[in-house]
Amino acid sequence: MERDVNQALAREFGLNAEEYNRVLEIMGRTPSFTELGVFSVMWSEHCSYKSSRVWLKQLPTKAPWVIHGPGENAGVVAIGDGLAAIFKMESHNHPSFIEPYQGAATGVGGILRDVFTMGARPIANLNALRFGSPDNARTRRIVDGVVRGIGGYGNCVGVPTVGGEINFHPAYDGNPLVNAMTVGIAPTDRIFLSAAAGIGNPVVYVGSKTGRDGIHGATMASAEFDANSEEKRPTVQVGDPFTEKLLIEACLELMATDAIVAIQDMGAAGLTSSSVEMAGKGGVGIELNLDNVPARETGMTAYEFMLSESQERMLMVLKPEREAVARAIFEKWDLDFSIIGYITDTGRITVRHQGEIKADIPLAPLNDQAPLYTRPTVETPKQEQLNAARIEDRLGLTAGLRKLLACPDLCSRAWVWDQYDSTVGGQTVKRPGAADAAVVKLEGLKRALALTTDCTPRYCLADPEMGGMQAVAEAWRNLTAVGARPLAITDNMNFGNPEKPEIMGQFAAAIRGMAAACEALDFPVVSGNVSLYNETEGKGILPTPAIGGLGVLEDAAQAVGYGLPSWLDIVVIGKTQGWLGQSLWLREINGREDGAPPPVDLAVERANGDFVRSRILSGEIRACHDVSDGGLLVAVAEMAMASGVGARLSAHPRDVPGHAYWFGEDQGRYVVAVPDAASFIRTSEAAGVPAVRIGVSGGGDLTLPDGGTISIETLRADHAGFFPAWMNGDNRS
Amino acid sequence: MKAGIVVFPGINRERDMAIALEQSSGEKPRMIWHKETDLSGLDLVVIPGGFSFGDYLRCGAMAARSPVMAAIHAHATRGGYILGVCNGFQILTEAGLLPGALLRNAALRFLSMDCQLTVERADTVFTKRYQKGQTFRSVMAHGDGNFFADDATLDRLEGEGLVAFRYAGENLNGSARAIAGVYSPNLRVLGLMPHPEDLVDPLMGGTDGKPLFDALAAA
Amino acid sequence: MKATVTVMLKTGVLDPQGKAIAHALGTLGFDNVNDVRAGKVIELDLNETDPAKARAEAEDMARKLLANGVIESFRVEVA
Amino acid sequence: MKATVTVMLKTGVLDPQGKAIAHALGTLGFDNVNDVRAGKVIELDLNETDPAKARAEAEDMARKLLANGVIESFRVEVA
Ligand SMILES: Nc1ncnc2c1ncn2[C@@H]1O[C@H](COP(=O)(O)OP(=O)(O)O)[C@@H](O)[C@H]1O
Ligand SMILES: [Mg+2]
Repeated sequence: MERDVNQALAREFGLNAEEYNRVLEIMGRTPSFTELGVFSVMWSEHCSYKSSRVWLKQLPTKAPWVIHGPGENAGVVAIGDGLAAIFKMESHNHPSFIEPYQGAATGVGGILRDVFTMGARPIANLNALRFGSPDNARTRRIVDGVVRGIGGYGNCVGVPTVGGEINFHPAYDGNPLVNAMTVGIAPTDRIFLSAAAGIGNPVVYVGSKTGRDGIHGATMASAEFDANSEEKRPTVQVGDPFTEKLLIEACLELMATDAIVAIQDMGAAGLTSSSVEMAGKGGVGIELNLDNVPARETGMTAYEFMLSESQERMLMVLKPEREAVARAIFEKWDLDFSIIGYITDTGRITVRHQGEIKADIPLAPLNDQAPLYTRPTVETPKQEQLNAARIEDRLGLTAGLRKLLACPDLCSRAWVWDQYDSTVGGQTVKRPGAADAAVVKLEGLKRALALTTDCTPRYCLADPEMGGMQAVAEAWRNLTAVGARPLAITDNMNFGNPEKPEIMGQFAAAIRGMAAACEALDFPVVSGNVSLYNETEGKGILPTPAIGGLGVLEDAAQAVGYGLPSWLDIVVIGKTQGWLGQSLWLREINGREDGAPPPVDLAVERANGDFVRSRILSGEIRACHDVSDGGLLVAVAEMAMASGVGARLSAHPRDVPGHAYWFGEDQGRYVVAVPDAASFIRTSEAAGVPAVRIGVSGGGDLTLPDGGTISIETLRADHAGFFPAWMNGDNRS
Repeated sequence: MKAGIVVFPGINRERDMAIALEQSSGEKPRMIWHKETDLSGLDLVVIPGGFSFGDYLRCGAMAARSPVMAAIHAHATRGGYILGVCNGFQILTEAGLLPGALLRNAALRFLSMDCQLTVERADTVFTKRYQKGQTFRSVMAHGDGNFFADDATLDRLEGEGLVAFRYAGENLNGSARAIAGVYSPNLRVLGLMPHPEDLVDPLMGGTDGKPLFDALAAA
Repeated sequence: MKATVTVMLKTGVLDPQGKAIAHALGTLGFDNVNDVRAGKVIELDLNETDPAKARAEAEDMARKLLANGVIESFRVEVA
Repeated sequence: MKATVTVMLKTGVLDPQGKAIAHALGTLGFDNVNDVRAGKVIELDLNETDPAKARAEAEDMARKLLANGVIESFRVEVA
């Protein structure tokens, strides 16, 4: 199975001529088959970030509360009480298209390992999903598999899945996006890093055995799909959440001792990337003997061992003489434990198998001379700002609202989250559907974390810079809307083929927008993931910089949800101009996907949000919902549906057309319920924050400003209908 | 009542259960690893929820045959109290300590949502802080909660008053006669699918499950 | 040698999975399907050369673990 | 007539369930077990009297629905 190494094979492995020449230079000879494999995965887009690195550097990553920014397995921020939150989001897009259940399941497994490898107990999972058109026959099966996979894995490991988002668009027909996020908690002084140290220290393999799973998965994740992808696909990785659960418990148990020098999960490119990265970061060498790697199959080659992406495995460097302690723990949990090598002072990775040296590569150039491209970019042309007064409303408010609430992008996701265990752990304060961000309390403490994922890809397509900014701002807004102080984000940059200047231009612009928002909102990026080449037959996805936001509440009891209580005044905070460009109303009611997306004014965003948060913490705001997809009327309807309490809305101002006022998607707004609008608005005016009373809550109906009345039951039926009806009839398991 | 929680590999609601027990009794329950065999000194043995052994083959099948089970059988024979929730209920049926079996949910999907339970009798050590006929809210989170037993067994359970709880309103998982929990003939072993331990704090949405733990703590 | 244990739900125990498969086959246009039952198969590779012993052992495994007598029946094939 | 479709994970694909069963059999004292693979069996009652046609139809069902070709393989028996 080992083939002759040459230019042609290198190309098959995803290395271009220039990259292959650099390999020859570094090695000073023709690399062995295994060595070529190592180079090709380490230099794949997925592992090397060769197209994105120059841009990612622009993101702000620092704040006084940031303990570890990007570069570690996950980001780490201090949250008070001597604790740190450790979190990251990661994509499993390609595998989920090939095999939705296992692709999504192993995506959850992978991100969990990134977090507990740093010493954190995972306390919450979220997922950001994008699917093709519901009318595409394949979409339903992908949704079914992905949702079952996420639930199947997360429910079994016992980490609550507390939030996420779902969009549909034909641009994802051939490339669904599955971005999974995990959040964990550790004491700030017990965080485990991956830099290897200590010449002679044992390198230990723990977890599941190695099979021929997913070989070249990392290179696959760095390539476009074409009609032959189904043939070329590697053996699909199957997740084993039970083993993962054991691995979590065993690792945490070992981490409570002082045996570990460094630890890293085996993710993409498995043993190769974990060993190369650990040794590289520590500036040491590493020697591996593959004869000691626990194998699931017979006759595996060095190449296969090094590139396998078998799941539920970790690599660690132990302190000398601590092997017995560690071994006992892993044996207790019935997990494989094997010393497969040692740290050396050679600065090289040396791989032995069956008495032969199969690879011997200097680590410094393998890491430092990884390709880095400043690919050409082309700016997305700006779209025209639409004049709301010239867009006709043919449906009216009542019918428009009902249609919007029932559309795939706005309808209830209960069908989805009802399959995710959101309460295990007993700390979930706000479950899906209750608040703009999930709220999870820390066991034994008052403190809680608020968590959200956000991105509006249609804005990003129309204006990637504004879209990137908006995604960060919306995450910040969602955390603020529960009363949390936003601390940091993780991101998952999902884009098309970076070799196309328009796509690279989208990427660069999105980063610019994100960076500006992170800066203005004190909301740094602490971890992230890039997924490029999301294209099938030349057709790319919508640019999708998914943002995972994390915030903290000192007292979980102060968190508010969006369920509307009875007999309160309803106030909208922030200015409503009636921005219809790229709105869902424009798309769903008028069939148009055009116009400039709503602009984000970061100073206004911050002022509005800081005000809202202060009024939540003072207890004045009893319910709060940010205004996003669908605009003001949809936001109020969602609040009413959440609690079953209706509202009577007042007339809109004369200078804005009704449909634009109620369905426009102006940014930086919140709908809040307060006992006394007059006094509330006096405070807001003093703070320079626009606030307008738009109605009063109570009863079982929503009464619209044009006199239309809809019962909450009717709205709920409209809202809840789509998913179950769409999924019915396909119970394939 | 001195309580212990059995931890099988893959169990994941042991922490929730410990919090609920401690909150009512003021005492930390003993955590019992599945390879232990000595349960002496315990009045109440709790088998919590989760995915013991990954729920592979059948939910609870492998746990029901592991070393600690002999001691649990002995505890039952001694007249000790046993509470099995969710996976714990499945394990108790697999071990033959409770009748019936839990099949896949009728709709073949995992169900994670609130449900309402009716208290069938309020004179047991588990339910004396509830009222007969009362309904209370609980959280369910399971893929295999569809209670099954043959008609003769169901008739006997009903005839002998061994049905502990039924689903009020919609019977989402398809359980026979809407049964959500059952007792052993001596009323000292209780198994139920929903999780009372996840509603013992107003912050988490309510305290409907707390009377069960208060009753056990006072017993 | 190999022993295959097939575990099926007993008649009288509702088989929602079989029903769902039947329904899905119907929507795919297979209209010749009267009934579907879904079960499990466990293939055992046993360190045993005597077919009778292998069968006896597999039956023992099925009784003790692989099948739940309350709801399932099983059959064993040896090859 | 009856057709039985047996669906197993392809060789090389991890079978967590088989692994767990093997482990459990070991703790129960069955120490003759080299390997366990777990799969599904679907028993079809077809409105069809020609065995060749029944087989062809069952194979078609397996390809289109019963087996996931990415990770599973299947075999059909007709009786
Ligand atoms: N994939 C998912 N998994 C879990 N919860 C989800 C998922 N998608 C959406 N939700 C939940 O549905 C609710 C509404 O989501 P979304 O429409 O994205 O809200 P918003 O527009 O306010 O950000 C939130 O509670 C969110 O966490
Ligand atoms: Mg949101």
